Amino acid sequence: QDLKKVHLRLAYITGGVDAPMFVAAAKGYFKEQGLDVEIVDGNGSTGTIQAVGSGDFDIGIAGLGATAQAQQASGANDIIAVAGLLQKDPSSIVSLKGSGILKPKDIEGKRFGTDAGNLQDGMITAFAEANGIDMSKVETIIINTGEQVALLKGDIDFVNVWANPDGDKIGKIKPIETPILFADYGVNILGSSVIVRKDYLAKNPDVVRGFLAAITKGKADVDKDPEGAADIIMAARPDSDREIILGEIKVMPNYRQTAASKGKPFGWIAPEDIQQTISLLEKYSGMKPGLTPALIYDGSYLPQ
Amino acid sequence: MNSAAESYISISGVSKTFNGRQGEVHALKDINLNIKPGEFVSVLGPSGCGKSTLMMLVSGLLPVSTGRIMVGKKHIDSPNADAGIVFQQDVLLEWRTALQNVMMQAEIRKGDLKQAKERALQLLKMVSLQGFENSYPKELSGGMRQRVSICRALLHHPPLMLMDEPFGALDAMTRDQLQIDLLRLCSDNDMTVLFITHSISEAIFLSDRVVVMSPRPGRIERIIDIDLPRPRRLAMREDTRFIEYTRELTQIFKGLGVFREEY
Amino acid sequence: MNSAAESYISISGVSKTFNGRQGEVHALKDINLNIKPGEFVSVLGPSGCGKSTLMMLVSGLLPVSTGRIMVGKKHIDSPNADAGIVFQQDVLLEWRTALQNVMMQAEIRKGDLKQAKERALQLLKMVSLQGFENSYPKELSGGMRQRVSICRALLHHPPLMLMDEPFGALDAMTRDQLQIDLLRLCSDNDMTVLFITHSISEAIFLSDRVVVMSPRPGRIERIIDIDLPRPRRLAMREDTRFIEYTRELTQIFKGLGVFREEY
Amino acid sequence: MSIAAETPVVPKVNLLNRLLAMVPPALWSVIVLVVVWELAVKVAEIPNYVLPAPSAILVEFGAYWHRLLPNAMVTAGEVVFGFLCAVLIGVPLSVFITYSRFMERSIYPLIVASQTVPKVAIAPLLLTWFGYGLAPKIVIVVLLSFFPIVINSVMGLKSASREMIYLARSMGASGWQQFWKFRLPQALPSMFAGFKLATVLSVIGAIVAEFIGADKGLGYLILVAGSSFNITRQFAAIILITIIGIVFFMVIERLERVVIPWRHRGPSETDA
Amino acid sequence: MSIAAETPVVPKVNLLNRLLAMVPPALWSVIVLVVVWELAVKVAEIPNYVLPAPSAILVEFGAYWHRLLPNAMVTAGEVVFGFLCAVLIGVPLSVFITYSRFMERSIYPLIVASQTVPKVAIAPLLLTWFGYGLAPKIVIVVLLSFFPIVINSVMGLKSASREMIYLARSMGASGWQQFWKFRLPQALPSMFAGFKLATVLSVIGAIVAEFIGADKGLGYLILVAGSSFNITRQFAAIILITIIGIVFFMVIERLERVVIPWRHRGPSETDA
Ligand SMILES: Nc1ncnc2c1ncn2[C@@H]1O[C@H](COP(=O)(O)OP(=O)(O)OP(=O)(O)O)[C@@H](O)[C@H]1O
Ligand SMILES: Nc1ncnc2c1ncn2[C@@H]1O[C@H](COP(=O)(O)OP(=O)(O)OP(=O)(O)O)[C@@H](O)[C@H]1O
Ligand SMILES: Cc1ncc(C[n+]2csc(CCO)c2C)c(N)n1
Ligand SMILES: [Mg+2]
Ligand SMILES: [Mg+2]
Repeated sequence: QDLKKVHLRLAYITGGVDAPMFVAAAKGYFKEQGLDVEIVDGNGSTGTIQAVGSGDFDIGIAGLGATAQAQQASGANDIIAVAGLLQKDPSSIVSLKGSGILKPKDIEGKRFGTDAGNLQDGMITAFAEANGIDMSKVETIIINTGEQVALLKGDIDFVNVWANPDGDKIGKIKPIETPILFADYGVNILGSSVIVRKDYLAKNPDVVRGFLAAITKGKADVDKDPEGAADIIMAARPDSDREIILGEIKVMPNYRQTAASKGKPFGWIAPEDIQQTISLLEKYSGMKPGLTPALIYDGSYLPQ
Repeated sequence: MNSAAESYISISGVSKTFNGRQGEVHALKDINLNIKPGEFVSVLGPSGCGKSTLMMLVSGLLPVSTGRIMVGKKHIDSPNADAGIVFQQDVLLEWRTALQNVMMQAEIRKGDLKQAKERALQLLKMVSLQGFENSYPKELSGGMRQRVSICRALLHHPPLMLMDEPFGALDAMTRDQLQIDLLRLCSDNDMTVLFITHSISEAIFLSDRVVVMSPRPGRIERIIDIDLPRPRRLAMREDTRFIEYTRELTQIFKGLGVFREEY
Repeated sequence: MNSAAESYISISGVSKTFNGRQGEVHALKDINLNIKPGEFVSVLGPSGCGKSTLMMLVSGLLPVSTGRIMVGKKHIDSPNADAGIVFQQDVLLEWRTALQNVMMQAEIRKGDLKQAKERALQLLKMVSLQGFENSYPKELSGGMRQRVSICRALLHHPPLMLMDEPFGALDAMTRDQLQIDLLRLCSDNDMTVLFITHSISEAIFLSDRVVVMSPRPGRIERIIDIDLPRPRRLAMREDTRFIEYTRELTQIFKGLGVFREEY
Repeated sequence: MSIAAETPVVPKVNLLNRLLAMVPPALWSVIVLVVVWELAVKVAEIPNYVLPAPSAILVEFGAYWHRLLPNAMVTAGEVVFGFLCAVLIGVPLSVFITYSRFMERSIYPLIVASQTVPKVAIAPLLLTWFGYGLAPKIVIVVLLSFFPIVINSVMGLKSASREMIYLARSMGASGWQQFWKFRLPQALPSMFAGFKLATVLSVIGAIVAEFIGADKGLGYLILVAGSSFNITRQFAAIILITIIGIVFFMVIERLERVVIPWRHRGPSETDA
Repeated sequence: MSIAAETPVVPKVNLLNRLLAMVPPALWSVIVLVVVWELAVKVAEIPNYVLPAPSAILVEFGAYWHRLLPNAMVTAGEVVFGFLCAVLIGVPLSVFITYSRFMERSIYPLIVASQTVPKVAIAPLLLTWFGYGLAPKIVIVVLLSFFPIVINSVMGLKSASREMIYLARSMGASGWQQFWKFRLPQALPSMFAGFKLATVLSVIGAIVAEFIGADKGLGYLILVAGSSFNITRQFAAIILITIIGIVFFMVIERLERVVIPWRHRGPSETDA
């Protein structure tokens, strides 16, 4: 049987968010679609977009926000997303128990530790504006590495990290307040998506369709049997931490879809969500105007 | 002086200027000298007069500033690899034993290494270094190092030997012995020798002709033919003719004005 | 021989063994020698017999294997910084000019640098290096380098001079001149000198006593008192007593069996 | 083969050398690199966001120099200051190591360890100890660049010949004088090789430090540009980093020629 | 001051040295480091997630050695193979640079540039050219470690004395022979200093490469452990990296003694 070789590059090193791909591979769902998928860890959305753009990988997992920026800032208009795997941004305000940060407005007068890139992408500003926070009353300290350590040590009062798994990791060491999700307060940037090059898509529509069908099947299995999915990941990535992976898998349903896409097939992205992402990026990240949802997302390859 | 036609080495109109930090140093000026095949010519002169420089020019290791040097039929405009050279400093390679230093000559020339090794051991024995073949240079005395470098220069039966004060670090007795040995090797192998020394008696004893140089800029002051029979014997040094030559050369030297007053 | 009591240098029962790659080399064996203050003692001996080693022991730069060396009232178990040393190799620092190399002695000893510089220039002039004060070692001839190292050793008016073949690279004339100069400096400054040479006539001309060493393991073969008047003059070398000493020393050397047959 | 001038070079490359010597060689290579790069991007159709063309970078530089330059000054400051600290720490350390076999054996494992520890992993420690300002950046620059200074200085200081040390001792030179007047000048060529290596590592160190945490500097700029996927701007910053590196390297090389005038360079000057 | 043995050391540190020499010095320093570290963590109450105590790391090592070891082998393989490639590239390159002034001037800017470019920035290019297997890791190791080999080899090869080159030419030595029989042996001490620097940089290179993209190796393990906030495991991996570095460094040092037996080390042996 002639399987089509497909190189898949993840957004980051393997995490619970990637479970559908690993399950699809382990259970032969890719093979059913005539595909032989090799899964390779990534080191951030940027690297994955570049790797797909240069043709070194056929399919990639990258943030939709990053993909939009790539088009507008660097002309990566040959890349398109075909599914949204993580539509609700886990980005949140995390603080230690007793910090007094219970609602957005509470960050005023507190110390904020963040990395340069995160600050620059403007979402904290968007969050502040949407919630009437005066950012001039927040003391910002730039730390690119070790902001979580700084939080634990009390050098800073809050950080802007993913509620899961990062908030969980901090919570394992010291109790934290319930994370304040940006997405719950009017600021949502679409996260991990399946991206391909447009010319690859044109030449191999069935490959992409098959791929999406297989991971949709995989995702169903993951939801049914999180433990089994964690075992599959552990078999493929023996150095991963099973407990963390399992935790991620279990919270994933909270982030897979937004209010607008709820009830739609796995991976389908609502146009208004894309529009919000574009608007936020244009307004707060200095993204060039002109991008439309159709230029970065095509949902027609998802299983019907 | 011999004519250029029958000569093996012909040095014509040669001068050499160094561009030192102190400006130009005129080391040699207008040197003309012809040496016949098989001839043994010594160069005598005060320290710093340009003897070593002359040898380096003949070896082709330094370029002349003006003039022309021929060795055999060859115009010397590149290092003349035929010659065997004993440099004023011994230039032993510290990472090689005495024997290995001598053998370098054979390794570079890619001859029969086994045969070369035999000759190397024989030469080292000739200069009384048996037992030190495997010593490293830093384990040898100054004179021993110099003797190793002499063996190295002789290893490949060179038709031409260029020797810069080769016996300078040797005691009178060892020196006598090596002078005899050198003369034997010369006549056995028909070697032409340009020999730099600061010993008048050594120059007379060894040479067919002695060239006396004057100091800066180095010029040829006089050339003396040494009309003593060969083979030379150490006893000849008591010979009246020998003493006469010694006196003559000493006189020439005094005439150079190298000398200040005694106190 | 002098008694140890009145001596400036006293060497008693000294031996020296090197641990080379070839196993042990017995360089010196049972050396006993006393040198009076102001005395000029030369050491003669075949190449490799241990002359340089003896000097290194007296300087305290090498430790004795057995025995004991005293200089002045001091037991030599560490480098003796009072002495002025001329090493067999010239050991000039390539990054310093001739003058700077000489001045090193003063810089280390931290005397009056201006006065030292004056003396340095005077010494360089004495050895006919005027005009080369600012040359780097690599721009100097072999003999010129050696003369710089002599100046360096003399700079600080040392009460003791240790000289290892200091005139080895010099022509007969320059050498004569420097011998005269050295003797003058000795008598002017009451220097004691241990002088290593391979020239019999140089040893006789300069010395109060000549020590003859035999080869490996180096031992003192004979000590000859040179009973010639001071100040010495070059003309004395024609003196019958001088010629007699020469003959005697030559004889001793021959007796050492350094010599093989002539061919 | 011919010995043409006072300074005969190794003959085979002589002619080629002379032909090429008409254009400053450093410029040559840069020109070649830029042309090849531009062509490669065009011909191989490398996407702009993988490798921007030099022309695009130049345009970006023109448009953004008002931010690039001040950030470059910050990074250059860290590089130079960190380098100087590395010299001030590395050279004395190498003296200790040279003079004490015990120091040598005992300290090398620690030094090697300081090199192999990923700096990112100890970032929290550095932040704890040195705060969030300039200090941790300098520490990282020093950590990265002092090692070649130590290794090469030790090698140079140990290469003093036996004879030279005898000479020094015969003059009664103190340990300090032996070091200062004999060993150090002798060691300078090796030390400068170490310094040259350190210049480059200082630059890397400053960027790594800014990656770990900074709010200015070219490393910071690379991160920020990355977060908005401005690859061209990233490369503009990288080019500036490289220029800082090359200029610093060449300054040290020039300094070497001033400090070691007696040392000739290359086989071409064996008889100058 | 006394000259006691055949090999008098610099007197002042003599006694101390002899006292301390009874325990292998390399062990000493490690013991001291570990004890100070353990105490510091305990006394200063440094949280485990900032700096785990050696004892905790040891426990982690015991619990996880079955994964640490295979990953360590992967990294060690990259280090050694990359290092060897760096030698094979760096040494010939240094020969070119030594023999051609043009090469020297023209190629140095490019080499310096190759050093200062953040490796993360060229990761996409490496991916395109070399894929995502072993090859790009080796390339990064080579990129990081060949520079000290080049700089130090060039310095060593250029340090051949005028006299030695005259000797070589007088024998009619070809360029190759001059290099192989004269310059190279002379350059070995500097070259080995370069190799020692390269060992450490190879280790850093392998880790950086694994950070950029890998699914095995100690660098990958650090990333994975970091993503699950397992700082103790990170440090267990870091310790292993350091051990690889130290062992590799010591192997090259041992090799140096075998290859350069004529070279004595340190002032203590000036008259051995
Ligand atoms: N560092 C050393 N290691 C081993 N052997 C050595 C060392 N130094 C000298 N020797 C040996 O000791 C002996 C005496 O050497 P020394 O240099 O004292 O001779 P010398 O009388 O000065 O000879 P020359 O007149 O040739 O200079 C020689 O056989 C030499 O090989
Ligand atoms: N590389 C150089 N640069 C500048 N000047 C030099 C160089 N080599 C030699 N000289 C000068 O050339 C002159 C002759 O030097 P050379 O070495 O030929 O003398 P020499 O006759 O061999 O003397 P010696 O008997 O002392 O060895 C000297 O004045 C010396 O200073
Ligand atoms: C799939 C996935 N992608 C990126 C990160 C890294 N990350 C963690 S929080 C955050 C937002 C800014 O701090 C980012 C980018 C992750 N953990 N998992
Ligand atoms: Mg000479
Ligand atoms: Mg000697």
